[in-house]
Amino acid sequence: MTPKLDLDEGIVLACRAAAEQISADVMARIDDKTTVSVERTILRVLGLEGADEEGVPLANTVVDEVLTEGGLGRGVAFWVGNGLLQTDMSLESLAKGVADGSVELCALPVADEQAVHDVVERGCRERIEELSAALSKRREMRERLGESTQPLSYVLTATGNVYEDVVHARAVADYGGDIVAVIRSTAQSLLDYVPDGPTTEGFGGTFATQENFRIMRRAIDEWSEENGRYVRLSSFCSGLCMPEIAQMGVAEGLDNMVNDALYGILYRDINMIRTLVDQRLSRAINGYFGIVINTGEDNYLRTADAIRAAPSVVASQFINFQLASDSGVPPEQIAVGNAFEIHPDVPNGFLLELSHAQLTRELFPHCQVKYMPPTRHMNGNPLRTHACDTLFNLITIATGQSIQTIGVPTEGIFTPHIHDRVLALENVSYVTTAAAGLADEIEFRTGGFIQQRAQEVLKGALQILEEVAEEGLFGAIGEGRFGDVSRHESDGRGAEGIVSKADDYFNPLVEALGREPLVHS
Amino acid sequence: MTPKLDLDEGIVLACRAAAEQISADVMARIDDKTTVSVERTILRVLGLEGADEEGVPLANTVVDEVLTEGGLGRGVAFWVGNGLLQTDMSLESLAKGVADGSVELCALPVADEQAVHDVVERGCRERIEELSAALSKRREMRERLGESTQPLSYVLTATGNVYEDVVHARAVADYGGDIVAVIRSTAQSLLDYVPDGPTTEGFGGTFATQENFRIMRRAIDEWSEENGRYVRLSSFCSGLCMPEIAQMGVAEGLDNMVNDALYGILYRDINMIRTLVDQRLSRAINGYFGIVINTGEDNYLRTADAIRAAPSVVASQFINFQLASDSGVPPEQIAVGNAFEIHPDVPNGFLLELSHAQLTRELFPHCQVKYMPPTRHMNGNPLRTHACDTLFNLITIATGQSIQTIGVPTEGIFTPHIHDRVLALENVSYVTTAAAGLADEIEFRTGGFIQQRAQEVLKGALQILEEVAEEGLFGAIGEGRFGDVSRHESDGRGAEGIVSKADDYFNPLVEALGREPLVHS
Amino acid sequence: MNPSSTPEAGEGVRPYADRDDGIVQVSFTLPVRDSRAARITGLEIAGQMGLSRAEVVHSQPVTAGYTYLILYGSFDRRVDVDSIRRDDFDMDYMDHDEVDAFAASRIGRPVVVVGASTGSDTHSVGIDAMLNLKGYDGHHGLEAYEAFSVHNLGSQVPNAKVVADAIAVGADAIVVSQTVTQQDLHIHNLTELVEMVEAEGLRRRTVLVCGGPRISDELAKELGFDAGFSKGTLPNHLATFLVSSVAQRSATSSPA
Amino acid sequence: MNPSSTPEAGEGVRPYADRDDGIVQVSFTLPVRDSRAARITGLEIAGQMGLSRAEVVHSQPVTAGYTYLILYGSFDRRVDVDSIRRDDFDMDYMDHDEVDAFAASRIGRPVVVVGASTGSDTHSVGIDAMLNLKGYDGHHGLEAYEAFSVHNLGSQVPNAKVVADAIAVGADAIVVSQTVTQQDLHIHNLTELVEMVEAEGLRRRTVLVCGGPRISDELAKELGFDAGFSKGTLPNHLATFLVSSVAQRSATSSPA
Ligand code: B12
Ligand code: B12
Ligand SMILES: Cc1ncc(COP(=O)(O)O)c(C=O)c1O
Ligand SMILES: Cc1ncc(COP(=O)(O)O)c(C=O)c1O
Repeated sequence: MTPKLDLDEGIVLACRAAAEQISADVMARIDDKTTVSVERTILRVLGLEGADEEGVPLANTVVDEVLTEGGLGRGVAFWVGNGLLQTDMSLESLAKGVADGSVELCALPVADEQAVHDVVERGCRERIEELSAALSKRREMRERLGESTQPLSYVLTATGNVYEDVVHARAVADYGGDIVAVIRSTAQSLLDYVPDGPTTEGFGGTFATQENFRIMRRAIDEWSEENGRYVRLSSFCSGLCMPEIAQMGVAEGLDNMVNDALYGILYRDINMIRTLVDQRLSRAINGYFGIVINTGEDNYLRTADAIRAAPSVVASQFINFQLASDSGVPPEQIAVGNAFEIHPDVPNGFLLELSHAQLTRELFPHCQVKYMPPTRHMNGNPLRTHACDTLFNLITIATGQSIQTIGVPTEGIFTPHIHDRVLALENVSYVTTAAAGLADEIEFRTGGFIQQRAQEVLKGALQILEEVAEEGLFGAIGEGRFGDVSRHESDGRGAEGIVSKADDYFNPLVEALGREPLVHS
Repeated sequence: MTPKLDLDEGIVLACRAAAEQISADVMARIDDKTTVSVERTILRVLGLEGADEEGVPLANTVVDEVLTEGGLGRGVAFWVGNGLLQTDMSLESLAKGVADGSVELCALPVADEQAVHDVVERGCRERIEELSAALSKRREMRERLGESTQPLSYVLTATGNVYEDVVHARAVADYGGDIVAVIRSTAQSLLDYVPDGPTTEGFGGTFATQENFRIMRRAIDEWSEENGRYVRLSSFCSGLCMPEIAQMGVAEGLDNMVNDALYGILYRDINMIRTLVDQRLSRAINGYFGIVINTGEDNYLRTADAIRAAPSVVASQFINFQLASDSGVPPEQIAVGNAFEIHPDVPNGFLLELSHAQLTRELFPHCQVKYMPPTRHMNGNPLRTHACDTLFNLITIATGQSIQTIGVPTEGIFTPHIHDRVLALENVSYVTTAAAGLADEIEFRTGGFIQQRAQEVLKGALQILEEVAEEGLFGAIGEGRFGDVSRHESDGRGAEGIVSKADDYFNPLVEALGREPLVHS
Repeated sequence: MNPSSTPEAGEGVRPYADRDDGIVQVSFTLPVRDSRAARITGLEIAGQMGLSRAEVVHSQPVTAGYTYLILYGSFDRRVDVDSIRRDDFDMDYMDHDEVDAFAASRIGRPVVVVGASTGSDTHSVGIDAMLNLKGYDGHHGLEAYEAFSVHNLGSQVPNAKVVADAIAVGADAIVVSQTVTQQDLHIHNLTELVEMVEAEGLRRRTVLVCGGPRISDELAKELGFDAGFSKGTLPNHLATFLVSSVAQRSATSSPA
Repeated sequence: MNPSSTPEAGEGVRPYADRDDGIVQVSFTLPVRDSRAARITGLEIAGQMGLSRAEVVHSQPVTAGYTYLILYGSFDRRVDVDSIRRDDFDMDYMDHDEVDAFAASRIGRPVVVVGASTGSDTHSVGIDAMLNLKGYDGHHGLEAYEAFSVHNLGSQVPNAKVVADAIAVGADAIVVSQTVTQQDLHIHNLTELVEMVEAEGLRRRTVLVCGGPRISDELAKELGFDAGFSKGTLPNHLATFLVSSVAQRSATSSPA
């Protein structure tokens, strides 16, 4: 795509430099912390699945035990590795032993540290190879069946019942949907564990469980094979279990993940250290295994004014990008977010949106930019929403977005009914076909409204980035710089799950992921 | 508006020249003809309103009597003028006398020709001055209250009941509609008389009667005064009574008229000589009194393929313009028509529409180009239609159209329900506001798809125009060049109402209208 | 077991939105000022329609004294769809060649068809799509078939002329199109045609078909036609119906 | 006489589309394959809704085994809108200054308000719009009023915490927001709050209000609240209701 906004490359570089500093700062501040979720993820990677009768996952039982015993600073991997060596049990039996009290993990004799590390590292490498092999197969399937050309349409299902989600997902695929994302039930984010098994009750979404992932994946793969087009599956690495969901996603062959660095802090009131530590591992996993991650700047425009907040969106895109990058996600796997959220009554709102969308596209040429539909100002009138969605779809294609979450006509009322997505996808197909070549055909007047606006927003973003680099990301969040939401380091949920690493902290996963990723999408 | 299509001015001039020749040809061929409708119009201008108990308008009774008596070649004005001189009756009494048989108009002694001409010409001039005075007042009202900025939205009501139309028109005005057009009942076009009085039954529209015009005008004026924005009223000068409707429109203060030269021929199967003679007077009247006329090229795209037929649309715009111009309509009062009718599934259809709409705009810089919404491919799904209407609205504003007929979501189903227009107008307002400055901001790539398409269509139009200039308009219509509909000179309805002018043919109206128009819009 | 909530065969169906929840959308304008009273009147109507848990999700003034409402509610009854499926339901259509072959072997002479868009209806695209050579959507019209001899009278044709011409050419079938339906114009017009055909004593020997965007087979039969065709009709659909009907009539009438 | 067909007062109303014709639009998905059977089942449902002359104007497959239908039909009964209009119907709201003046003279102390978006609901924009200084649509929230002492607990607040805090600060009013309504989550959550307030013996002395895009006053009352507020609510609406209710309670309780 030829650039159209006449941006000052110097400002872009300065933005990147500021973001690098902000990210380096964050990484330094969280480097000595681990979390219960990070530790549970290690166990899951090692192959620990399942839950006890009360639905408490074994990974939770083990990590909680080690936490209670005060040993988590050394890393759960150490204790489990030691347990494996000392008891000669399988990981699952060991965990069940912890669950039923027959094994006191932290009270076992301690074997040679190197031996413990070796056994866990070996297990970890083996599992990673297994996962990588499965993902290579998936990549082959993707290539064999082929995907739609960009923009890929990203569609949420949200029935609460995974088996209904399958029906709804088929309708999505039938009408050209490219990525199905099962959004999660309202309650899940704040659960400090991942529910187990298939679920049929949920509110505003369906629980993300490994079994639910499996059920959806199977159904969508079936559809893909039958219809000769690969449809992707996505979920949400967010809330108190970010890295665990990432691991589950990899295990079940998901292709995409919504995986923002700050969403949990701002919109779920999760403690910021907790989220930043968790996002790092979740992104390392996603990065390594070729999962495309989506950031969530769109949310800011739902709580702050879309015009005023535009520079903060761009600033956040740079930060989110850098944090992901520093966690090991390659640019092609980072889909930075943006949204069409200016009030429909604003004069020249369409021009502003065009400018903003083009700006994201030009600032992140190697990223899969993701564009989100109008929701905030949508009301109970589906035709009004549909008209806004039509212009949203037009900007998507006119600015060459890579992924677009589709807008549904009942956006202002409820999570979509089965036909609402179909009607929405027809709108997408209509606009995307009718305006297929638009991006190549139109130009913006030199020095005109659209160019000027983009240049202004970029300047505003640089100012924010430089100020944030100065005061640090934590302080900036405290000031409500993003989405007009203010959160403080000492507040928020899940802080009790943060643990300082001891000097002998051991985490075989981070090390293993440090190598070159095996799979790229 | 700065031109964007890089058109070859030489081709444009050649098109105009060919159209001039075509029009001159037509004028020559119809110059010796008058029609019953033309003659009735003279009586109406002279002030003859009303009908007998069976609903037969007095104008019809008188003209039919003269026709039967074989005197119409001299012009009804002569016989009536003579009657007035001979009987000393009022025009109305005279006509009633003809109706009840008490006056034998063509059997009266014949007065001095000059004296007859004088009395009628005086009457005619007086009435024209009266009408002009009323229209000046209207123009003042329009200026005092002010109108919306262009594009003006043109909205049809079609309930069949004029009193319901009033309710529907208020809703239209409330939601920003600028021109209310009461479309006519299916049966009216082929009636060789104008029904009389208020009507409450009609199919697919409401009869155009002078009383209905009055009722609507009063209601809309009331709304305009109450709300401080002038709303226009429009109707249809088409069918077998084109010039009479024009006269009635002037008398009742209408602002716009759909008034195409060929529609009746192609779509109502009216004889071509009849229509061409009738259109000439109807347009002379509209031109003189400052009424804006709309042509109907949009219709071609409903019976012929919109992409293939594009050059014929442009050719017809030139012809329609020239015929109007040669009948005395100034360019600012000619709204040449075009429509958004490419099938929604056509790849790059939006770019084609953009190109076509911009082409019309650039070819007729002094005209009020009128843009018509998608109808042909609209189906029973209102959301699909609404999405198409959204892009239609966008092209309207992006190409600087002057008037846009709005598309309603139920276009593919029925004439709009009261809320359908409201929903449609909200779409129009949304797009028109959000993209207000779009036309000034976007440019088309030099030598790109949009420019090339426009240039091709223009070339195609020139070829058609040159061929039509060669073979004449009548032959071209016979070949189905417009809308894929073929009609022949000898066929069609209303031919029995064509009369050859005698050497002493007298028509005071045409002469009176020959002077400089008094009112311009 | 089907773990989604879609009902099993025989259970009867109801609307499905998020799951088997009966949810329907209803919208209309009330001649009542935009007010709480308008919304409650809307809910009252939804209730009378048998909708439970109805709610108004949108209301707006249309003009003074009129309010547009959008409601959702649950239709909780179930309808037995199995009893609705009948045998003659979805006809299997022959293609062009099959029709011609069928007519050649079973009828042995061209089927004479008179067609028009009738009354004051000027919409000719539908009837032309059925009859003219050019046809519709890449399928030739009946003029292209050997099986038919076609008389397309065009549009705006009075019923009386249709009937007179049918008599004149000895039509086996009269096929008419109706597009304008406002104030039930099509009903009046189609009813008039049936009455005229009956009055002329032609009904038994003439296949009578109508079509148009808002004609359904049910409506057509109710009005006294043999069949009705709506959107999506292709010429071979009509052709199949005509040759089948004519063949059947010959079969049942010849032994008599 | 009104020459349009709009019914006169007292006549009762029905839907109005082109005229007084009763026409309504209905749409839904059926778990039936796209077929004539699906369309006829749709018509059967429309019939059971009391719609006459129903027709399917659109049908399309949603996915294998599911069909989306759009129908029109006439609801011919009339509803007596006059009997629906009641006195307490459209409240006259005081503005900011009026509320403060009213509270000063009639209550004489700040009204203590505890507010939250409750349960697992993270949507805080609605409750913040009512309570925060910034307010909504250019109107300050209750924090800006002298009449109130506001405790906004934020979002995702368990009902138990709301009640505990209300007791702790001696709240005159509890005002909660609910946005997520899928599978009736809001109903469960609001019902739970009412039960807790009652269990704590606070119901009589506490004004209980809920709000949200899909809360209606009727629904709120049904669930045991004193009032419910929906889209379009401004802070002064809530403020008016709160000071009026508190003043009335003091008036009725003080003589006792
Ligand atoms: C083209 C068109 C016109 C053209 C017609 C040109 C012509 N020569 O046909 C023109 C511009 C002249 C026109 C005029 C009018 N139109 Co018109 N027009 C349309 C339009 C855009 C498309 C119709 C069409 O051609 N469809 C394509 C054909 C192929 O589809 P079809 O007719 O449904 O045919 C298919 C089937 O139904 C079936 N079929 C049809 N007939 C038959 C017959 C048989 C025997 C069989 C077996 C099958 C069959 O097979 C066909 C192929 O599958 C529609 C809007 C729309 N999208 O539907 C409005 C529409 C039909 N028009 C409408 C109206 C009101 C009018 C006018 C009356 C307006 C007025 N008051 O002036 C006028 C005048 C008409 C009159 N006296 O009848 C309304 C009708 C509303 C209603 N339900 O009552 C519509 C729906 C637009 C609207 N929303 O207002 N129109
Ligand atoms: C902003 C928003 C979010 C933000 C919320 C940020 C925040 N801090 O509030 C974020 C992005 C975090 C979010 C998340 C989710 N959201 Co959300 N969200 C919205 C959105 C776009 C706007 C809501 C809003 O702010 N409206 C503006 C305010 C001012 O309006 P209001 O709340 O109606 O308030 C007014 C009145 O109702 C009233 N009022 C409201 N409360 C009260 C209280 C009192 C006492 C009174 C008197 C009056 C009153 O006064 C206000 C002013 O007039 C809507 C879509 C839409 N257009 O409605 C979806 C929407 C509400 N979200 C939805 C969903 C499903 C979710 C999720 C559950 C999705 C998921 N599974 O992850 C999540 C998570 C949530 C959870 N646990 O609750 C659905 C709800 C569907 C339903 N009916 O059940 C919607 C409708 C979108 C959709 N179509 O799917 N969301
Ligand atoms: C960036 C981001 N993360 C996560 C979510 C959903 O998160 P959760 O399931 O944690 O509520 C959303 C929902 O919109 C989101 O935008
Ligand atoms: C150019 C033109 N003239 C006239 C009409 C309506 O004409 P009538 O009332 O003669 O049927 C139309 C309707 O669409 C039209 O497009």
